[in-house]
Amino acid sequence: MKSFRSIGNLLATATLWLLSSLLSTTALAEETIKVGILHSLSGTMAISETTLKDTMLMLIEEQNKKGGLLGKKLEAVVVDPGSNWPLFAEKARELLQKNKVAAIFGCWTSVSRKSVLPVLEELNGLLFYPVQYEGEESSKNVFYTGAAPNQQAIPAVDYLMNDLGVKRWVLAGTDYVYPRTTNKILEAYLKSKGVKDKDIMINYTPFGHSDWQSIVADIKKFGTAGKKTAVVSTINGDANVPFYKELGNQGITADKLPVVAFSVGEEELSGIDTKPLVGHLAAWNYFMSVDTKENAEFIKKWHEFIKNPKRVTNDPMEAHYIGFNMWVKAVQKAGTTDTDAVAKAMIGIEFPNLTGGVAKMNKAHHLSKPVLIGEIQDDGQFQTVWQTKGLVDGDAWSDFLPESKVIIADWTPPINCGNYNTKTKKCSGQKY
Amino acid sequence: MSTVRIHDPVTDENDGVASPELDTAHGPILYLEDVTVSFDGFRALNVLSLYIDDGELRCIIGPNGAGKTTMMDVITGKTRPDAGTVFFGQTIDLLKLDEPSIAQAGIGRKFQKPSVFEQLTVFENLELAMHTDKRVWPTLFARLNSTQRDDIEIVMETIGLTAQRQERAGSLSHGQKQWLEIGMLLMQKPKLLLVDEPVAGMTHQETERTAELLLSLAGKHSVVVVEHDMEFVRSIARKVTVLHEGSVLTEGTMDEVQNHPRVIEVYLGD
Amino acid sequence: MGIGNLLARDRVGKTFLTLLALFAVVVSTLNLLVPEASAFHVSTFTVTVAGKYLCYALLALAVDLVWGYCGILSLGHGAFFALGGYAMGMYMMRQIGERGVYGNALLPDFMVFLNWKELPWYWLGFDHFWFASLMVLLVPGLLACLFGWLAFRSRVTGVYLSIITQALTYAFMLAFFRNEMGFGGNNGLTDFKDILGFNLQKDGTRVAIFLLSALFLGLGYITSRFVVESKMGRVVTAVRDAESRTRFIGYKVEHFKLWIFVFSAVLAGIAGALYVPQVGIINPSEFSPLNSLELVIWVAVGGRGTLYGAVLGAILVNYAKTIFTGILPEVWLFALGGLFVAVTLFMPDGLVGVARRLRLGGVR
Amino acid sequence: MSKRNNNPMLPCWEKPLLLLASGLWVLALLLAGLAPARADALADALNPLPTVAMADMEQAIGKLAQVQDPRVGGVLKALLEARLFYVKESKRVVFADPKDDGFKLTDALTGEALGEVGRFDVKKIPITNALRTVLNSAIAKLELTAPDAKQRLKAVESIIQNPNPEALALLTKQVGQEPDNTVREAIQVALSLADLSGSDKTLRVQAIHALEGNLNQEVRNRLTALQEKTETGDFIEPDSDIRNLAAVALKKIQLKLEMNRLGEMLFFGLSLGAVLVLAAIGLAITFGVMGVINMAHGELMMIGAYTTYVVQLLMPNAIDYSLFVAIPAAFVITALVGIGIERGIIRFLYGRPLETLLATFGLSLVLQQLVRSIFSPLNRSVSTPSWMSGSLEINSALSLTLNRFYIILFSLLVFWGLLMILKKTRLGLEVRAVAQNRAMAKAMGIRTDWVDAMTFGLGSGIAGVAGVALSQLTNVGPNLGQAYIVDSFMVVVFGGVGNLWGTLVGGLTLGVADKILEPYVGTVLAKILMLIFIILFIQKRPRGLFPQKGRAAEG
Repeated sequence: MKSFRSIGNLLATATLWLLSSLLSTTALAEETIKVGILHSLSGTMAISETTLKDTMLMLIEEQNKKGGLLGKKLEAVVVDPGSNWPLFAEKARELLQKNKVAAIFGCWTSVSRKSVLPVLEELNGLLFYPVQYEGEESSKNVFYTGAAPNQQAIPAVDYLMNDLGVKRWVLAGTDYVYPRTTNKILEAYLKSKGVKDKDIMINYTPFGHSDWQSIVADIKKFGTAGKKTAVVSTINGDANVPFYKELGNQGITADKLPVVAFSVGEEELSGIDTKPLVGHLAAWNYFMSVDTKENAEFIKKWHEFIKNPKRVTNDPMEAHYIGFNMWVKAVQKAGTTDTDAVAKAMIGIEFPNLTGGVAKMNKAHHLSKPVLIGEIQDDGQFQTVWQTKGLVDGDAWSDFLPESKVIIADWTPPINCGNYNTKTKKCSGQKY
Repeated sequence: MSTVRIHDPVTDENDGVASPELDTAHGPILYLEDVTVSFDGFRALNVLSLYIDDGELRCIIGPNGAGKTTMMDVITGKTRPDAGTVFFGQTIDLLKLDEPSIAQAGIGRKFQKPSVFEQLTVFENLELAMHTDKRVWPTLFARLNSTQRDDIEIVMETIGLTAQRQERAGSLSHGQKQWLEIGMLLMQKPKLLLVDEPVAGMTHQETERTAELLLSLAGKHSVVVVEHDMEFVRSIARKVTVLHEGSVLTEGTMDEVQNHPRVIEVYLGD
Repeated sequence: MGIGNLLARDRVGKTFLTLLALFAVVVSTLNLLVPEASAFHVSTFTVTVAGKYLCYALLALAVDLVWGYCGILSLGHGAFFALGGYAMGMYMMRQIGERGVYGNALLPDFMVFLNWKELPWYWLGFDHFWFASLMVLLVPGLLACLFGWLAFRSRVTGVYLSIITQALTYAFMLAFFRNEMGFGGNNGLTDFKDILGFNLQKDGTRVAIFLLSALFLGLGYITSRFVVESKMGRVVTAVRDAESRTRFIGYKVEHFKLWIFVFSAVLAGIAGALYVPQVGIINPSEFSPLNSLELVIWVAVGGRGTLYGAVLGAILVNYAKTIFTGILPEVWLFALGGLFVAVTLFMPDGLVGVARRLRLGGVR
Repeated sequence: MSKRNNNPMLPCWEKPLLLLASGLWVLALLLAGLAPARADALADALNPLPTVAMADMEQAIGKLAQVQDPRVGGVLKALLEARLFYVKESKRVVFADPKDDGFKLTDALTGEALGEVGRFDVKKIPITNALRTVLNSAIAKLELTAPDAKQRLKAVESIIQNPNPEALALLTKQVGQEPDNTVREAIQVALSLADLSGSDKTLRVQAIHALEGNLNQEVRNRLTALQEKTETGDFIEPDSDIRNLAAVALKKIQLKLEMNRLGEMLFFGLSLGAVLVLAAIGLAITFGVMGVINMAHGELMMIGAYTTYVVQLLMPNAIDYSLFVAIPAAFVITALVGIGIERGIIRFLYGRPLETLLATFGLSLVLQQLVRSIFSPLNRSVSTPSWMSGSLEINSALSLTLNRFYIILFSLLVFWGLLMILKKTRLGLEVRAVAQNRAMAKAMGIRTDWVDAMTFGLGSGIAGVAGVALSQLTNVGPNLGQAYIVDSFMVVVFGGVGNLWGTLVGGLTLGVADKILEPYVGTVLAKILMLIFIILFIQKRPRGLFPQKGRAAEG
């Protein structure tokens, strides 16, 4: 069959084309400092992450207006890992190896960070991770600008316990690592405060769970047993709307049974009919409604940049704002974009929060930030009802988990380790 | 066109394939007793009993809906009867076997609508039908030996498709497909052939050749022919069975049957 | 029958295998031997991406075998791929040993923080490479065997079969998302350090796995070609075109379907096992029904029932994906969706079919 | 019930509240004495609100609640409903109702209309959950004498939750003159509970008898509390007679509760099933009747849901009626889209079901991305009409949420409608004819092309209508369709292709089975078990629960 020859030709051309295009990847002359942006622009996570990409573009544009960095312009390199976890690793490699970026700002989910981590450590890159997460990690190559559990979950529980007199607890979450860890920490914390097993109910649901009838009925039953009850929700993303709707319909209002959420921010609320949610709580390091000069300015710039005065701002955006500005300061301090020098310079850098006060990068590569608790209002905003007195140090390794109690992270000599076991005096799992 | 040469399965049993022992010591090769099949309350077969003798050529006629095709389906395992027994020889209970096992036991079937594998060549169609070990692993490593090649060549000649050996079956004419299917039937070396309307769509000449072929098969094989073409039936039939409403109306020679008052009523009464 | 004999009739296949060998040799040489500064250097990034494509190509080959030749449209082949990947991932998890963040030699990190006290029984044995490799073949194979036995025996065919294969992979996805299952939940398995003692971050290891992927793709192609050129190939084609007719000439159709389904599942498992060390993570989203659907499209785009068409489709679609999601992420889904529709409507035989038609048209 | 105990012994956790309440009461008496002019008293209490610190807010509200003035109820309610604002400049307290981009103001004291102002000229007087509790009980007391029986009932229930001597005294007064039976019963419960907390044994025994079989949650809690032990292992309740009586009463209550729980489970199951039926029934038409595997079915539901969103955008002031517009609108729009799909793609692929699957899957990706481009990837907010919010209370332990209740009704209605269309109309007849024998139907002069398009349009339209229902339950976003597509196929395959009754029975069965399993194995495992069950079921009955029979089905 002669026709086969043409298919062979087709195959051959395709392969050659592929080869040649892969070869032509050598970097162009370096006149700018490249900043990698690794946020999903398609797929399920695009909802949350696209905003962060825009935030970064805005921040980079701002910085360039101020004259760039080290006399060079900053250049954003945007890639789309498409909510696909292996692709995160691949794109991170592309950013570091092909585009030679000085730092990467990106990731949202834990699994995307975990996927990128080995690549960062192999190629010695820098990642700024802007989302609240479960802790239990501190890498030499990552700066965690979101909240660790002790910067979100524990203050929220303190508030409920002390200010609202909550005695019974429902820990409801989506079944993945962040809620699992957070709930484990909270369970240990509550027990240390004398809460009994029978006063804690733990429930996990799959991603995107939509039929909450039985669970809400259970929560209702649990919550009306006489003691003041609250729900601590680590329910993720799309599952929230049906959850709150079901709460409202089954007559569970915030004054009877408040829900405090760690994954519901302004952006998520903009897609929800907030009427049934009024009075429920959320704990973050930032609320759009906070009345400070910096925040007003930030919101104004954001609206100008995105050309839509209705867009909201949220906590991970502030985290990128702080992270990016700290990186700029650190590069200026170190006088180079070299990873090791910048990483060293990062520790101890301070930068004003949008909510007042000054955030500081601590030795564990986590931020010290204030914690705010807000009640959801009918306009989709939060009203701050409580705030920590000072800054809370982000704690990579929870003090309430037996395995991590003994571990600390300290990226300064002599320890220089992300998981240093204070008992055995050993640094495990590190390659340096 | 010369006389039809038939590859002889009875004298050529050295292909090393074990099939269940067929015992025809007591005469009939096929027993159908009190077979009943119903679809949604409609009785396609109604307490049908039928016996085919070893080496017999039997024609089965009957109006549409008489249950001819359903009967074939029951024998070849496609349809399970609600009641009754079907035996192949004395010992093989066909109701306990599935289609491939029945085929391997020695019952071949030619469908009413020619069904060949259109994407495969004539040669490959015959190769697949060939009586051999049809289990998975032997099939994977099967290679044709010279005897088998010869067998295929002979059958191709018999059905007059030698020139089309490398053509896809899909591109054959209707009549050629009919012949190819008959060829496949021969390759299976069956002891009992069920032939459903073999001459539909054939030219007069082809029909004659088919009649010749079927007649030459009888004696060594048992052949059951279902046919509408009365002339064709007359040309080959020794014994004719008339089916009506799922059971046997009458049996006998063509003349006996044609003069049977009930048969006339059934065929003309409507 | 020798390979040469086998390929004598398959000229495209010969070209493909030669190109594959050439590609493998060139890429690995340019990566390992050419200095990084040179314009001809191929980065490890490229090697890894290329290796990933080869794994996808092997997976597409597996799908083409059952769909293109046997007419079984499996919308759950991603499950076999992922299971192979998990088996390899489990081996590499065990290789981490004391180097996990908690320094626990007995348990992987995710089990430590979920308070597991001992290794569950189904993790036993994965310390050994031979055992894990065996499982890469056995687990997808046995699942395919069990599922296929049930489905083919009761003659579930066509659309029904497609839908329940989809249910199968969906059920696996839900199950693996559960943290109680002991496979790391949503985070899956990650942070691999080395394989058979070779550091996974070393270029040499990466190139070796890349070469292995090429080798297995080549071997997979040759065995698949052998199968489809054998009499069995003709039997399954017969099954695809006229299933009940095949029964009436004495073939136990369900056995043949089962055999080819299991064979294909094993190929998919191998592809998964090679994929995981290269991308560095395996997570339940690999089981997502969407993934399985997408890989059917690779095959359709390339041209089903040809084997090389599947390879071509897998590589081209994924390459296009890399390019498009890079420059125009919003357009990608339009392009992919449009491609599905266009391929089914206008080129039912895929690119290979188009090439054939062009060729024939040229002759005329 | 003549003798009443005015100093009930409350459980320890209620003491602070009690103290607070009585403290406020004393304070209020003092204030009442000091401020003879009523109007001024309200002004005195109201005017500090803008400046008062969050921590002192509770006291301020307590003060406000004690003012004897008919306007107090309105002010407290406005505060609770977040309608109470103050003008930033003058610190004047006003009622504010949103109007366009600003607010329409009314003076809180005088009721004088103050015109409209911008969003940033006024500020809301903030309240927290703790304050909401205080407000609720203050309002309850005021509403105990409201003309509306429902309001009175709510007030009594609020007192049952947070009893205090003052409110109980009010109840004792009210019980004789209460005209409404339900309210009277609720008052009796409140009084019996107060008796139970007292020290008079006869009264307590009487109270337990009176409370026997009562499903009120508070009753159960109180009776359970009587059974509890202290840390040292002694019973909190020293009197064993009371304990035993309470135990008997509790057992009766438990039995009733179990029955209610079963009812609730059934309802949950049916409502889940109804959603499945809604999602699957359009598919049953396109898949079952036409043999087309429409993977874009979920996206058609998504279009229906977005239609609801757009309809609500267009009629923001009539949300309550929006669904009645959205249902026909969604039906028409998705039906048109469906006809477009059929004419543009599907008709070239008849007889190749696997290829329709691939093409429509591609289409589903395109539709999703289209919605992302038009409406942004964010979820859109769809409001629930007020008549669909809340629940239908059967008794204190069993209430059926209204949205689910309506959706069950709605899905039955859609099912019935579809059945009627297929049975009674010309189109239905032609659809069935084409489904059974296309060639014959064509020969008889049926325009099969037209019938195909209409059938597909009908199935798609139903998907759109299902989307309207889903918009009331879950996110309206680009991923809405994907979440339901696998489930809907399962229902159709389980029920039996080509049989609408199969879809109904299949959907409801799967829903109920899922909800029965859920308490034992959890949500995920329940779902996995259902999937495995369906896979095994298909092996046993390859053509589903209600297979099409006869020779036609074998082809």
